[in-house]
Amino acid sequence: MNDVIRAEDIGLTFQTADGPVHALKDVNLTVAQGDFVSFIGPSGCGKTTFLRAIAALETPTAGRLSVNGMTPDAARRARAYGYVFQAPGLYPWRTIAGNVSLPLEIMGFGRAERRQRVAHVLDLVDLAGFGGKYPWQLSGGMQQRASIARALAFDADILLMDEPFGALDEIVRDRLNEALLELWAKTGKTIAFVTHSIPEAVYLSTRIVVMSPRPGRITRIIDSPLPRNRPLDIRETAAFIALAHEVREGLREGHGHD
Amino acid sequence: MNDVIRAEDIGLTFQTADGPVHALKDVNLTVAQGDFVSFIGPSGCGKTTFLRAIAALETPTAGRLSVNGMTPDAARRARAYGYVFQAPGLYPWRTIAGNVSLPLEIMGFGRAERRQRVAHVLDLVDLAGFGGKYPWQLSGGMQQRASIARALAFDADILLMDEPFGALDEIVRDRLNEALLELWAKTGKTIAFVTHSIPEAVYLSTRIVVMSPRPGRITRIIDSPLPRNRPLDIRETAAFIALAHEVREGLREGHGHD
Amino acid sequence: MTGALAGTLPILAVWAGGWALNAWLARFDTRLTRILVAAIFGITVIVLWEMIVRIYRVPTVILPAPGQIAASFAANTAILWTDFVQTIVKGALTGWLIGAAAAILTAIAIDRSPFLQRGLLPIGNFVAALPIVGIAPILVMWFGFDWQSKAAVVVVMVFFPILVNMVAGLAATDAMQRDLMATWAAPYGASLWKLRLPAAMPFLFNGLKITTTLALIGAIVAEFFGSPTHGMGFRISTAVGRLDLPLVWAEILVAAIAGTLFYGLVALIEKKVTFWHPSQRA
Amino acid sequence: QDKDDLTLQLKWVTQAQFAGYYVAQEKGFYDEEGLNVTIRPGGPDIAPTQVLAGGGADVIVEWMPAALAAREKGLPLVNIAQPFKSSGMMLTCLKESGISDPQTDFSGKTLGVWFSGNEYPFLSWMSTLGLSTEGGPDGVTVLKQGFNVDPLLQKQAACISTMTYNEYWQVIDAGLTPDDLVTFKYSDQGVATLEDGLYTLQSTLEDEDRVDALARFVRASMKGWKYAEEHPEEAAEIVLENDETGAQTIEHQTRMASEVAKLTAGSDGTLDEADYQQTVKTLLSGGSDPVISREPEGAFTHIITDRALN
Amino acid sequence: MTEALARGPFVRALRRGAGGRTLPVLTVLLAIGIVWYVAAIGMNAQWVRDQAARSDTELSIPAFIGQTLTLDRPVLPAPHQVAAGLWDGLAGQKITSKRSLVYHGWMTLSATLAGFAMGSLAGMVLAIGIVHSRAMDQSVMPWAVASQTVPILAIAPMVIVVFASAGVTGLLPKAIIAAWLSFFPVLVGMVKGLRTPDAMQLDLMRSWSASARQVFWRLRLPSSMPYLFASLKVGVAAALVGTIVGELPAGASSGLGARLLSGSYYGQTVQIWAALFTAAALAALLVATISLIERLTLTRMGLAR
Ligand SMILES: Nc1ncnc2c1ncn2[C@@H]1O[C@H](COP(=O)(O)OP(=O)(O)OP(=O)(O)O)[C@@H](O)[C@H]1O
Ligand SMILES: Nc1ncnc2c1ncn2[C@@H]1O[C@H](COP(=O)(O)OP(=O)(O)OP(=O)(O)O)[C@@H](O)[C@H]1O
Ligand SMILES: Cc1ncc(C[n+]2csc(CCO)c2C)c(N)n1
Ligand SMILES: [Mg+2]
Ligand SMILES: [Mg+2]
Repeated sequence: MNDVIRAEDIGLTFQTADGPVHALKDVNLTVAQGDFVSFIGPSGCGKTTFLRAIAALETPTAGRLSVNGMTPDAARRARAYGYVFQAPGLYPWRTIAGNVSLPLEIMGFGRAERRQRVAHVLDLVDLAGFGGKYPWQLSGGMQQRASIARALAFDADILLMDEPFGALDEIVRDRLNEALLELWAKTGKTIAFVTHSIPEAVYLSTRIVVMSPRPGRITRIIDSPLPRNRPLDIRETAAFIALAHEVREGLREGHGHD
Repeated sequence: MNDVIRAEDIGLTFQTADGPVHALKDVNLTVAQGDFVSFIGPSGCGKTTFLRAIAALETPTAGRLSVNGMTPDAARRARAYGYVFQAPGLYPWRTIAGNVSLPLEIMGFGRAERRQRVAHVLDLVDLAGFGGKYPWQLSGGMQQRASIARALAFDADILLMDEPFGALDEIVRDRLNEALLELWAKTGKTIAFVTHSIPEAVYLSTRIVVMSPRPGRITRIIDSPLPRNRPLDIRETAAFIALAHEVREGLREGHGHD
Repeated sequence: MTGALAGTLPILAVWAGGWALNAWLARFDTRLTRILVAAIFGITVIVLWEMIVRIYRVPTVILPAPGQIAASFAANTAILWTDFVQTIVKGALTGWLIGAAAAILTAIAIDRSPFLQRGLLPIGNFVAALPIVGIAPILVMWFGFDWQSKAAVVVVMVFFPILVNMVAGLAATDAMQRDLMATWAAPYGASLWKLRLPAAMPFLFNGLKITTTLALIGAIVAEFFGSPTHGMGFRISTAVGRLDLPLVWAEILVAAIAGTLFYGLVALIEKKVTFWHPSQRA
Repeated sequence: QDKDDLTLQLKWVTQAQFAGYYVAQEKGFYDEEGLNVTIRPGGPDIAPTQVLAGGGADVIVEWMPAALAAREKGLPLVNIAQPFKSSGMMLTCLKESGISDPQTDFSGKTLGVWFSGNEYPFLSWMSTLGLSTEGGPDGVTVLKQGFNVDPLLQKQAACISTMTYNEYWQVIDAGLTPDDLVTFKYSDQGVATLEDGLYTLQSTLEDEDRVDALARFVRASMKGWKYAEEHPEEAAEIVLENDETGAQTIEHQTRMASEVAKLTAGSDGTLDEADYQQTVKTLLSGGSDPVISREPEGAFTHIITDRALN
Repeated sequence: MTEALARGPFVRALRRGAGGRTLPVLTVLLAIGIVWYVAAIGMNAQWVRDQAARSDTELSIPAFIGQTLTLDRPVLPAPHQVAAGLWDGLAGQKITSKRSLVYHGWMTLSATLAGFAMGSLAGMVLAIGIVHSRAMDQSVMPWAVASQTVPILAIAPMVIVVFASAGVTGLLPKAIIAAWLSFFPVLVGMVKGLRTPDAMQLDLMRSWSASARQVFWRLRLPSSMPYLFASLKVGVAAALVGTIVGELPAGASSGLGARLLSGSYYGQTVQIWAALFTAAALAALLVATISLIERLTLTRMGLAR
């Protein structure tokens, strides 16, 4: 069986001073090896929370969640994840290359191997030549790309990406979307991807999970009929537009007021 | 003559420790009373800088810039501008109503008048009932709307909006786009608007200014053939799609490497 | 009366002149003018001091003139040097180093235990606000009259401010930075070395800077409660008794110079170590 | 009717060492002389000479060595009266330290000394003994003694400075017996200097009104001293009432009052010139580094006491 | 059974304690207490042994320990001795009595408050000047640092004499020393605070063409509040230190510093520690008062969360 992520009746409630916040409720989802799953839904619907639960950064308060057949925490300790957060989260006291190399140091890669991998992933995100700069010397978009490179550097099986391209302009975004698909095709990684952009979700994913808030639950799971190999102009095809329409419908449904 | 903004051969160079940064070069643009001008272009191309120059927050190092026939600084002192920054920038020690009322206090409006205006603009951005809350008690999107209300409160002739809807999800964004168009139609304000989103630029503007970086210059000025009255589904019309295509072309042109 | 008035005028004139010069210089805002402005301010104050002492005939036993102080400084360099070594090098510096090291190690030790943190921090905060100099007589009683007791006073005085800052610093990593470490399954040592310690540096240096002046004060004051026959605190109290006020002020001058240099040195190291922090980039 | 204001700066904290002045104040002797006297307590690091020079006091209680040293520094102090006839200074040593003869046993030992202008008698004594105060086998190691007798109790010093009326008894109170101790009085060693005299600035003496007020002050003060000599218990109570720190005990102050009485006995306030010469001789004899370098002139006057006693 | 216990109020209180601060703080205090007792026995042992040797008596271990904890002039008094001294000083006397720690505490407190008021006011005024005038920034700031390296505490007695010569006596000289020590943290914190508004907030003000005064009152001052309070807490503690040291060797006759001195002079360690703890309580009280004002102010400003 090659289900990588299996969530059964997941619920997650935060205890806050104003009472409990139900971030997730009755979430069921299985993700197979090599899937590219996008999560889309209004702000505050629990997308980040779900990703964090998968990475064992939060613990569900109900239901069962397994990753690669183990608990998320065991998977975390087995270093199964590459996580790209909503903000770059670079360490300001390290250069860009130092940041990318940090997880490699922690995982005990040798010096030569590290150097080679860093060069490779920086090249992948178009940052070759910026390795010696410090984070604050780069624009927001470049920082975000550096943080993507960092998550790619150590070849985790599962990539968790939380709105990684939110801060980028459309052209750069297109280019990175293409690069990501290419990487995915080449490595067969399993990717969970959060976005606010319908075209982006449709363009990238094999499955699109639409969520609605209060409490966060899954309202639709849409399997993409698009082929795995997708040039950029697939976005002008009828199949693409129809899919986008379906996602928009699903979103609008979940959107009550605000 | 009713040219509100008139820029002739504007250049703006920042002196930094690493040498000069040419943020703007040879920028020529005239904006007439009641225009809705969008600025679009890759990150770092000088959009914000140009808006700031109009508002007399930066001083061009070359060329002539006039606003309502005066210098930008005179216009600033005549309180011609409502400025919405890229981030909400609310004052955390003031409630939402207090934030919106702040420019009114500074401009010496009376108490009753202030109360009435605050209520009106909060209603306009769908925040009626949230006046008593503090900024941190609101979601990012709501904060951004509050900052828009603040810029609207004192009825400046010229609205300068720097990616005001960047932090919002698509559905909310649509709703606010509509509301902005309505307000514009009703008041006849002149609006300068920065965005990263091509559909947004096309949907809102009477003119679209496409910029390219290093140094920031205008590569195309596209006058919109769309009617002033625009329902949301105008976005599915051929004219709209053609216009969007033209803007994308313009953008791609300016995009060298990175 | 008119004499006093006539004396006031040149004083005001010098003040106004110095200020006007500075106001003009400050407009340029280069590295050179910044140093110049500070220097001119200092020189103006010294000139005013000299003028006031002379014009109003302030007795030397009350306030010596800068000229007399400089003369005494030049004539007593040997004494001043011995005192400097005894009080600042042996007392303050040793104590500061020991105190800082102890505080840093303690902070790291309790960083792993939230229980200890919650227990120690309020107490640490409280002790940091205490008039610690009050225990100087006790420590002199415990550690003898030589520099060891001065160093002990300094250790106690600097320990808690540094501890509190360091603990706050170790906790000051942001959630995302910690979550990243978690997703990489970083062991404790790695997250300490690669995340917590670097992130704590701005806080640590805040504590270190505050305590430079505390260390000097502690070492000097402790000498009032018993000392060998050299040391800055000893010299100050003895010289007052002998009405040798220029010597007293020469000692004060030494303390001020040493303190400023000490502070400046720590600030310089801070700049090197925390180059990445926004406050250093401005 | 108008009274003359006078401020008296004491050499040390409020205690029976200054009983005479407090008695004169409380018994109304100053009042009777038409004086309004303010008594300022001193402290370990208050130099009365500096207070006088700064104009913070009209009269000070000071030891003669400090006064003469200040005079050489150019501060024209004048002794106007000498209520203390004898010296109460001594060095108190632990018997176990093996000191029995100052001539031979001090070298290599650590001795506690008061500074802030009180070190002169000690320095003179050491130089008459030919001992260096810079440590080493042929000298003594000097420790700046703090406020209390702990260095002796903690055995940080072999000997410490004590006054017959005060610190010596603190050592006893702390639990040591006289048998555990060896004491050396400065007067027995021939290096006695005059303590607790009244001093004022020369310029003050040029003002006839001030001279008159000072004469009345000395008269009333001596009356206070004589009263205190006869009624040590009452004097101690008066001192206690005036002690704002609330730290003194009646036992200790009563004992101090009786001991001080032994030192003031035999003085009517007039400075005995022989005592003065002895002090000056001691101070001049300081070997390479005497406390004063030449015979002082005009360092005392009898004008005030002459007037006061007639 | 255990289930019920686990849900019982006691256990819940304990848990809350462990999650909160009470329990950890109590634990640490207990540990300090134990260390203290052990230290007291150790440090007083020498004296007890010497006394026993002098009087030629043999002491049993319990008697030995008992004596180390009940000495009249201990090197380190035991906690209960200090507590007794404190109780006697605070409650055992009329508060107007010169033996009352309340009386001395008040003397110190009043000078501290006066000095703190002067110091923090000076700090704030200078900070406002520095933020508004570049000349002041460049001239004053470096010397403000230098001013703190002057060992004011060491020359406190002299300062007091100098002021006395100018006719200033009593509370004021101490207060001036306190002010000297407290102005610096307030100055630094306030400058930092007044400069916290970010460029965008300042630009907003500019786009509304607000006057300098409006920018100060409506932007700079409110945003400096958290910094101001943090530094006021440091400042008030510094003022207390200044006052005590001003009282300490300078012949002041009342106040906690004078108690410390006279306790030290007469070797009454219990009195020293009692005065020290009173000073500690005073410091805690002052800091707590400022924290309270801080919370009230920040809550009113909506800054407390
Ligand atoms: N640590 C927390 N404590 C309390 N509530 C939380 C916490 N983290 C998240 N929440 C709440 O849980 C809900 C889901 O939050 P989450 O961050 O998962 O949303 P999201 O879908 O990622 O939104 P966005 O698109 O804005 O990033 C929100 O209502 C949020 O307020
Ligand atoms: N204060 C400044 N000092 C130096 N360089 C600056 C300054 N402000 C902006 N720049 C530079 O000027 C250029 C234009 O910046 P600007 O902020 O106008 O870009 P933008 O088009 O608004 O980008 P974005 O879409 O990311 O907001 C950039 O290269 C930027 O680095
Ligand atoms: C620090 C210090 N210690 C001692 C004295 C000397 N002194 C002068 S009068 C007096 C009273 C004796 O009981 C004493 C001890 C001093 N001035 N300063
Ligand atoms: Mg999220
Ligand atoms: Mg911008």
